[in-house]
Amino acid sequence: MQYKSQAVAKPYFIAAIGLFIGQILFGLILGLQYVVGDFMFPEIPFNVARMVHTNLLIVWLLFGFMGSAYYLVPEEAERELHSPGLAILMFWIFLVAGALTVLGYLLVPYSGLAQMTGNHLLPTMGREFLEQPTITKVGIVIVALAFLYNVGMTVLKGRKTVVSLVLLIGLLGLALLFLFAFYNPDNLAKDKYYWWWVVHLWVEGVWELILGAILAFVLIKTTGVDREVIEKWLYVIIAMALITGIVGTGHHFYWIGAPEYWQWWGSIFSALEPLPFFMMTVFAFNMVNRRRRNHPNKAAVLWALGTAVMAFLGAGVWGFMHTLSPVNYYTHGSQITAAHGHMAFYGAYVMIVLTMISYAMPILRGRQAANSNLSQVVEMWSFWLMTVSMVFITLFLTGAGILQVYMQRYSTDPLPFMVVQEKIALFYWMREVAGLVFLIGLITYVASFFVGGRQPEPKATAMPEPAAG
Amino acid sequence: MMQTPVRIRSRTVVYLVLMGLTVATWAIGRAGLEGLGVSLLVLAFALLKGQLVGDWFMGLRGVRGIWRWVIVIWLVVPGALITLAFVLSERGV
Amino acid sequence: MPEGGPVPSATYPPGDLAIWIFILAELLVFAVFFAAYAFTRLDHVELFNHYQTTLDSDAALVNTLALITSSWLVVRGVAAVREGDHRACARWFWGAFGMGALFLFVKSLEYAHHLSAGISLSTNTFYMFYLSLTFFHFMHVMLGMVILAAVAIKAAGGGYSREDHVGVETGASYWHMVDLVWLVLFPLVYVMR
Amino acid sequence: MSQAFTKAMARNIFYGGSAFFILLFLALTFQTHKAWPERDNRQNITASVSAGKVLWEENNCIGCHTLLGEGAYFAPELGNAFQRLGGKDGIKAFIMSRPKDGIPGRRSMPQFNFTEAELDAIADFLEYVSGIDTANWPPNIQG
Repeated sequence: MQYKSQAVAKPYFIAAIGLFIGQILFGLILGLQYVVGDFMFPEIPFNVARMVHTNLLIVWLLFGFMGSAYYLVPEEAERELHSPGLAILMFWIFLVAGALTVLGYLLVPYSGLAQMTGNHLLPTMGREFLEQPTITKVGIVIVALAFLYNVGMTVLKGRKTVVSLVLLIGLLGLALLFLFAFYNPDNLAKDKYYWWWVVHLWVEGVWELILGAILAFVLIKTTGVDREVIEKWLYVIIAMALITGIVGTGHHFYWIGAPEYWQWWGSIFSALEPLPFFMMTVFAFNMVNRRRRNHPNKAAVLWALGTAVMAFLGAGVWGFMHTLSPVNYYTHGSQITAAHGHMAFYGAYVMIVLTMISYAMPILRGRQAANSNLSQVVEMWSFWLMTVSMVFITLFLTGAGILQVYMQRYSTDPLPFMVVQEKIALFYWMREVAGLVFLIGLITYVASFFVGGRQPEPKATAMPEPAAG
Repeated sequence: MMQTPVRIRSRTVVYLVLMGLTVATWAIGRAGLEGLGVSLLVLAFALLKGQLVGDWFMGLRGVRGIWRWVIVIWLVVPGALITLAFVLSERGV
Repeated sequence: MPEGGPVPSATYPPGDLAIWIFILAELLVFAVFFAAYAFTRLDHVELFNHYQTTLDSDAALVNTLALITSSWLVVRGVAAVREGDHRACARWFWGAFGMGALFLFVKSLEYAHHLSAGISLSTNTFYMFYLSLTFFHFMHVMLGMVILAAVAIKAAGGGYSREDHVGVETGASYWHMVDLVWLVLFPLVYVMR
Repeated sequence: MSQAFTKAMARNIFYGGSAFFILLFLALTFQTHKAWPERDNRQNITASVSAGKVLWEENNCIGCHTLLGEGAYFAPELGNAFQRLGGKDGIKAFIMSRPKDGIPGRRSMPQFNFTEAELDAIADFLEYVSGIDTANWPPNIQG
């Protein structure tokens, strides 16, 4: 570790992994509820379990992003963090607020939680992914502001690199766009339109900047390729992401009361959204092929390459599949959407956070650059278990979705929703099994932190013939 | 970067050809001419103009490899699709 | 390069390659829009042919000539800087900028006319395409003019030389793209029927 | 490639391109605001509809259902529930009839114990939603 204050990243990463485990457990409950409808009913109804599943995902990814920023920024800025104390304070505030919110979801009926937290004063609850009580949302804003202040001051006072600048722009956009979570008009068409300014412009906009910056940082560190080259690519990729992604928001405006020209604008621009992800894949492999040395942390390199591939598959290919408005007319709000959502979130954002953890955690735990071979082998096993099972989850949901679309939407004699759900139950069972494998992968991942701790780390080796920079 | 000076005269000839084809296109529209043949002629003018801009103004005629052909491809592929659509519409499909 | 038989020598087109990646992305969008226009027209031939006659092709002629002229002025600007005359380069680029301004002025008159007639993107499919395509292009003209002005100002201040003028070629390439798109857009939307 | 393609130009394209497309997006959003009055059924947003929307949110209905195709995919689409369930009375009867302890082995909506006024508000809200112009989505009554 080059700077003492980078250590504040460690609790963030640990919390992220902890919440990740919670997210997956609730995912398994949901998967079972899909096939055993009364599982845990009425104690934990589906909507509560789903809210916990999605909210934990968002919160642990935010923990991961913040931890990544706290690790990365001092090293890029070449100075200590502006205020490590503030970072630790914010960690506890965010963790406690997050835990209280989740406990509220689980212990109090949702309408009771709305009463307790005064939702009537500023109603923002009860919209997908934004279910948090208004007070929690205010807390998120405060934590985000303190975090941005801390990271921003560090960047301003230190060396300004493209990586830290892009990361900062992404995080700033994340905080600003979240403010639309407080806008909740009675007019449902408007409500939905601006709801997407948070949801889409996060995951298909500013989060891609964060993803790109973290990926660039890890590639600079692990491949030894000239920073200039990597930063150039980073700019081109994120430029393409915003050029396609901003107007690409239109692919959510087809059927929610917005005017119909969005069907054209949305289709054309979102059809190009796979481009930045494709460029990212090419970029990552290119950089690894041009590496000047073999970094001892092979697991981190594997995660980085995995992110590039899976983000392209999940966000790019699975997104493209149903983004054109004539296709989306039939697939909108079906299991196809769920399939895309799972692989895109895993491939792009879960994996980039795990990439950063994989790179930084050995150093944060006092090693030179990497875990022992044994620990890395276990970690790479977890990579394959989780990634392959996620591919299968996606494939099974896609199968379910295709059948659902055909029976419920496309055939000449459409069947009711619940009838169709029973007919495709086999796919949901297979998805649940794949989910169990994912959990085994996750347990393996956690285990990798506890094995081989006393064994030496592998040595870096120089490439026999460094490729031309 | 190319250090060779640009010969202005040939570019000016190209410029005049572009202006002429534009006026011709406009006159065809103004005269109310229509139908498949006319449409495809006008489209051909447009593709030729595009090619002239790509080659002489953008300087692609001095480039080798794939970059030499990007504008050509950009003109030919949409041009073919537009042609197909207009042929189909003429047949009343 | 000799004028008679061109001897292709460069590996990359003039200007910074990054702008060419951007140009390709933009051209791709326009290409998809053009094809979408043509194939949507298939289902609404009568409608498209009817509303096409409500457009002002004289204004479009002026605009096409303005853009072609501006492109030629930009070519002269690039030629000037290759001779080392950065002041002339700035003048040519300002000329192209003026032609761009003329384009915006004429196009704005057309838009004002449509607006007063109550026409919007939601009026019908033809106007949806006409307004989307031309407005998207309109914004490109504005962006192109910003780039032309930036290049002209830097050139006037001696920021480019015979040896180092990649910036001029980069701006020129972008501007030619704006022209190129209009050369296809004009006949497709205003004339072909 | 490294010589032909500079970091400064990539940066300019990032800033310029982003600004350009943000402006374009705002222009299209402006157009959307102009088009909404014709499409979003705003003239039918009564006090009861607003109250129904709050109830919809405070009971996290979106956690199982979809509304105009957005939400969870565990329970039926409700954008056209007004038509599918046979108007306000059908909606109210369905919500009231849900068993408190669920249905063994099957998915079931919870019993929310709504008052008559609350049931009216939710039904009014769903009626309002069914009047939004969604470009003919969903493809059929099954949602």
